[in-house]
Amino acid sequence: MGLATEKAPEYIERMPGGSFMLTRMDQVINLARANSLWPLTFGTSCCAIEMMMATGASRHDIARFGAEVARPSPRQADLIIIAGTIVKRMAPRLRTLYEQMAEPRYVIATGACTISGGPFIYHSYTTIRGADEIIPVDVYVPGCPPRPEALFYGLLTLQKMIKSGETVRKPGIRKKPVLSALPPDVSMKEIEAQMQEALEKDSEVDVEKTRQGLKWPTGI
Amino acid sequence: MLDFLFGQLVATHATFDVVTLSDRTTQALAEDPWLAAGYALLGLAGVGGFLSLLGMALIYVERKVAAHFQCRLGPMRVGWHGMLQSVADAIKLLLKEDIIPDRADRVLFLIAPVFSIIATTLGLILIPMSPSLQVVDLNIGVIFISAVSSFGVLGILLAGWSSNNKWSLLGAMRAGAQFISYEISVTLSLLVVTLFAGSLQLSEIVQSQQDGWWIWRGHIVGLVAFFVFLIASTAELNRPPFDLPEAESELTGGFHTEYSGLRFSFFFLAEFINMFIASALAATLFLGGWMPFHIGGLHTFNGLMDLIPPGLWFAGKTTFIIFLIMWVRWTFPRLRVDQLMRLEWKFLLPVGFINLFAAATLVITKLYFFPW
Amino acid sequence: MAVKVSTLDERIKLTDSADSPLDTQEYFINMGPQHPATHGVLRLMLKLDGETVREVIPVLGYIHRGIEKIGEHSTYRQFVHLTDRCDYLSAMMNNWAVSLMVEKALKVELNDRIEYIRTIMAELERIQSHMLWWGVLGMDLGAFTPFLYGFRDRELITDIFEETIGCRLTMNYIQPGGVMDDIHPNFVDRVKKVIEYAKPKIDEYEELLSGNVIIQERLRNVGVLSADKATSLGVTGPVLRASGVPLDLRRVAPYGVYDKVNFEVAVGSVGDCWDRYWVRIEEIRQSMSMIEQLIDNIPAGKTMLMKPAKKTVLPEGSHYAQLETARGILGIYAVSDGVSDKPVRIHMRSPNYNNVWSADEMTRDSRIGDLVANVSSIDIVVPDIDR
Amino acid sequence: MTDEASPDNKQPESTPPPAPTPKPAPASPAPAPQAQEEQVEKEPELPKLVVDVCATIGELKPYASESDTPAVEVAPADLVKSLTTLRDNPDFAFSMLMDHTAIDRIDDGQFELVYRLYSISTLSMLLVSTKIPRDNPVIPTVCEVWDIAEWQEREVYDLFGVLYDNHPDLRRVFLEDDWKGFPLRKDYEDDFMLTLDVDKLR
Repeated sequence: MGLATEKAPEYIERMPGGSFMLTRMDQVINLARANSLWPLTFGTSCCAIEMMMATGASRHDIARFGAEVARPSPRQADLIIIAGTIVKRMAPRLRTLYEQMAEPRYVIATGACTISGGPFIYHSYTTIRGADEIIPVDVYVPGCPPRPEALFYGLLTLQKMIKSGETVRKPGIRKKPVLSALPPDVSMKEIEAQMQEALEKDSEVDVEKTRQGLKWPTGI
Repeated sequence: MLDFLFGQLVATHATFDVVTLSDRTTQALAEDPWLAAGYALLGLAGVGGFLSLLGMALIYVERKVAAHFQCRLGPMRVGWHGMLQSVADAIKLLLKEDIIPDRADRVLFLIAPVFSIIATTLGLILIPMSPSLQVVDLNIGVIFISAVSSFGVLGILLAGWSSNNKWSLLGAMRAGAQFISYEISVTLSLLVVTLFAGSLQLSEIVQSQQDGWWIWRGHIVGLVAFFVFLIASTAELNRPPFDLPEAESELTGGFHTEYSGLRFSFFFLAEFINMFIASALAATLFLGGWMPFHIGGLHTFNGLMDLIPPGLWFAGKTTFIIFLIMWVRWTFPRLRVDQLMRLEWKFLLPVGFINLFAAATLVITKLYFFPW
Repeated sequence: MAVKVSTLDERIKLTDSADSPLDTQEYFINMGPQHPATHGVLRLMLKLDGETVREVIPVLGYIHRGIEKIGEHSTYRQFVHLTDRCDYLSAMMNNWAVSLMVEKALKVELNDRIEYIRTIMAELERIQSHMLWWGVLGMDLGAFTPFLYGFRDRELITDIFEETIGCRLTMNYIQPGGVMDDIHPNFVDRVKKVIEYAKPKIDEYEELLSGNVIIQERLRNVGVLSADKATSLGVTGPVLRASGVPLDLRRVAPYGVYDKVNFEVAVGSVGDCWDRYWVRIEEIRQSMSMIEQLIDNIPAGKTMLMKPAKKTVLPEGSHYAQLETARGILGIYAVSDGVSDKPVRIHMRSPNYNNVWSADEMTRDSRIGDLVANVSSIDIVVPDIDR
Repeated sequence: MTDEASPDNKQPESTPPPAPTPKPAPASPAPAPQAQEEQVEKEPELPKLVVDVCATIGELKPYASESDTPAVEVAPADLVKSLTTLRDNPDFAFSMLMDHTAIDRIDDGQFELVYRLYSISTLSMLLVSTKIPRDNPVIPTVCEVWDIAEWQEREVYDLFGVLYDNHPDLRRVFLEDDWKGFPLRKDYEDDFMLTLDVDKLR
């Protein structure tokens, strides 16, 4: 990250009004980072077409957000949009790509396959069930495949996260955006219970029993 | 006729006194050393600031031009119509992690981008932007520029070699071959103009176009030289359709595959500034540089043209050529390696030599289009 | 008998070495799985001599999801979903292949409305697939603008799909026994409008790319695939037709209503990249004319003849159906035991898997730039190769 | 289907499928129209192509198992020879290996290998089937006959573990070289793979 972000804050903070300056600096840096997300040209399957649609088609035009500079080399990219299923053979490569990227780096996972494995969860001997088993994901965009508009929403959410999250003093720590606030007297446990009830009612599948019967993977 | 109507209203043939920054410094040195130091500092800051500002502006323009060619809008969110997009990119690139690959040749890897940017800066200081806006005016300007521009490829070669990446190496080798080949054509077309102008000094070449620009005063020879220069310098800039060293769909990132953050931005910047230098050189040599549009003998017309400041003339001409290069980039597909070499050695080089010979004949026989 | 099984490491071992310092030495370079020109996650090991490609070794499996294994545990109607995600650019034709197989096995007779809708949808799909290919070819050859133009016009067809089906890419529209839902009331008008709009656009495409001297130089006599070699390599679709073999299932074994429309099968003569380019451009034109012939005459009728909720059990034995997708012949091969509603074995004869191997034959002893053009002109969709 | 019962069998050289169809294709010269119209349980007559092929090449026998394509059976030892004849004989000219795959007949302890041949000149399709034991799955390769066989056989090796003798480059195609087991076998087990039996859950 260099001198500016590692050594400078200590000296600036000691100056009169230094902390105010640091905050301003954070804001400027975050604004710059948020508005200049260069994606890596990476796509494995169907979602990649919708991603290309978002970047390519003039109707959608991701360039408006300053994110059309698709870099083929991970060294120069800031954002990796995981578009499509990740399988066992691809997983180490994805990890390598992520590690080759320079900090700060951001990840958007688009589509059902990258979030959970999608239609390929059961009976598939290669599909990784969720790309977040391999690399940390910042924003999930559901859909199969998500529309370009959905991808834009994901991108804007990521921008919001970057703008409000990282500071020069604590790089790499991001505040996850709260998408919807809970009502005052409802706890997360109650919501989970309700969701389970609804699920059981709709599909007539005993979730608890199923869960016990399943062998979840321990690693890749 | 026009002279009769306007009488002495407009001075005929305003003369331009070329005063470069280095001249001012030398003059000031005799009188006041502090003033000289001030001038030197001004030059340094000016070149540095101009370099980065111009780079950012050109990147923004490139993105906008591309977007509008492709029926879209381009950057829109940062500032008015995305004006500050390049600023955001620059800040981000400055603060990105600086990765040096484990097996890379550290020293060469670190100095390669610096080579690239130094070559660019050295080229920039020679460009006469207006009679009073030029940093140095060497008497061998043309030779110096062509020498310095070849220096840039050294940075690219070093980058490709030191990255320890096969794709980078392939890209660097392509760049080397391409540079060496096309440099010949560039020099040949530069020689045509120096023959016409009778000087290697850039400001004198500009002055020599007082009665008309070399692109049309040199008959067809000037026009051919202009096009050869345009094609060959586009090839030297590594811009499509000659962007083989960094051909995205073939070599991923080419020579800069392993570069990140600030060092990558040096290459990025150098590429765009080089585009400016090539355009400015084309404007200076063939389109009269800062010299207004003159037709020999028509004094009133020439005087009217003189009302527009020379700086604007230069900016207009350069912008036009930059736009031309961008236009080509977003329209044409890429050539193949052997086709690229064939174009140079089998087409541009013979044309260049024949053109030079024709130019020499013209100069000896004094068969200019407007002999007055 | 001891059968020798090799590995990738053994395959890419260099056998020759330079004898003197002046000799050049071949080397391997890895292209992919993340590379802009490999259309996803295809990995190519290139044996290079300087810039010259001596050998191309495709390494697959970076998106192998085991769809055939999943298919053994899913009903035929569920399997239709999975085919969407194989060759996602001709998703509806994949659906159709499964439906055709089931209908053939159960001897379901379809009415004309279903056949008309299916044929029109398949042709629209073919147009959008070829448009996307055109754009991507342009990008692979270094021209970025065609990419945008292709996507711009493809978007209009996607809109039509979205209106009727609700999906843009993975449709799951053509089902065994009919189609998922009736067409939208606006469908006919919109299709006509789009065809009217797109017809001059094809000429514009030709103006932008085909006439360009660099494109001609890059594509002509590059990647020549002779007819005999192409047949032996099992290549199908536009790639085979460009080599001069007029095998188009729409013509030689018509399904849908292809026997009721007039169209010409575009056939190349040399088998180079240019022929493959030309065949696809011509196919867009033919598809448009087909849609124009059909769109006004969609007869009335039901759109679903098999009850979706009913268990579909195919008779015992093996069943096979094939059709022409945008990339070649897709065959669905299912073996049923006659009891279960799930197949014992389901196999996709995917066009891309057979086509991709021709890259080696095309590219030997040409440049890296030619390799990019060849891979692009084969028009591969990697998830369909790997399945 | 309206009037084209099967896309593969509408060629003049070939015949409708052996199984009775409610509405035979009008153009094709069906050798057994009675069997199709009466819908009686009766041994369906063999397609003309199968009869021709079996008459020409002695090693081939009509395939007993029900298939909608004209099908013949061959012993593994005669495979290469008979397939070469099928390709070179101008009457058949099966110039294309459309598809090659395997079926795991775990109950019989056999792999059934299926070669689907396609002729561009006569536009007919023939299915050649052969069976090899499951515990020793070795079969000669047909790479010499069709080029694409090399890679189709590699796919079958990858997913079923069928070993091809004399294959020039037999290695896995989709999975990594150190993968344990062959996933499309019916008895394949994997810690990673999740199984879900919907019927059992209900």
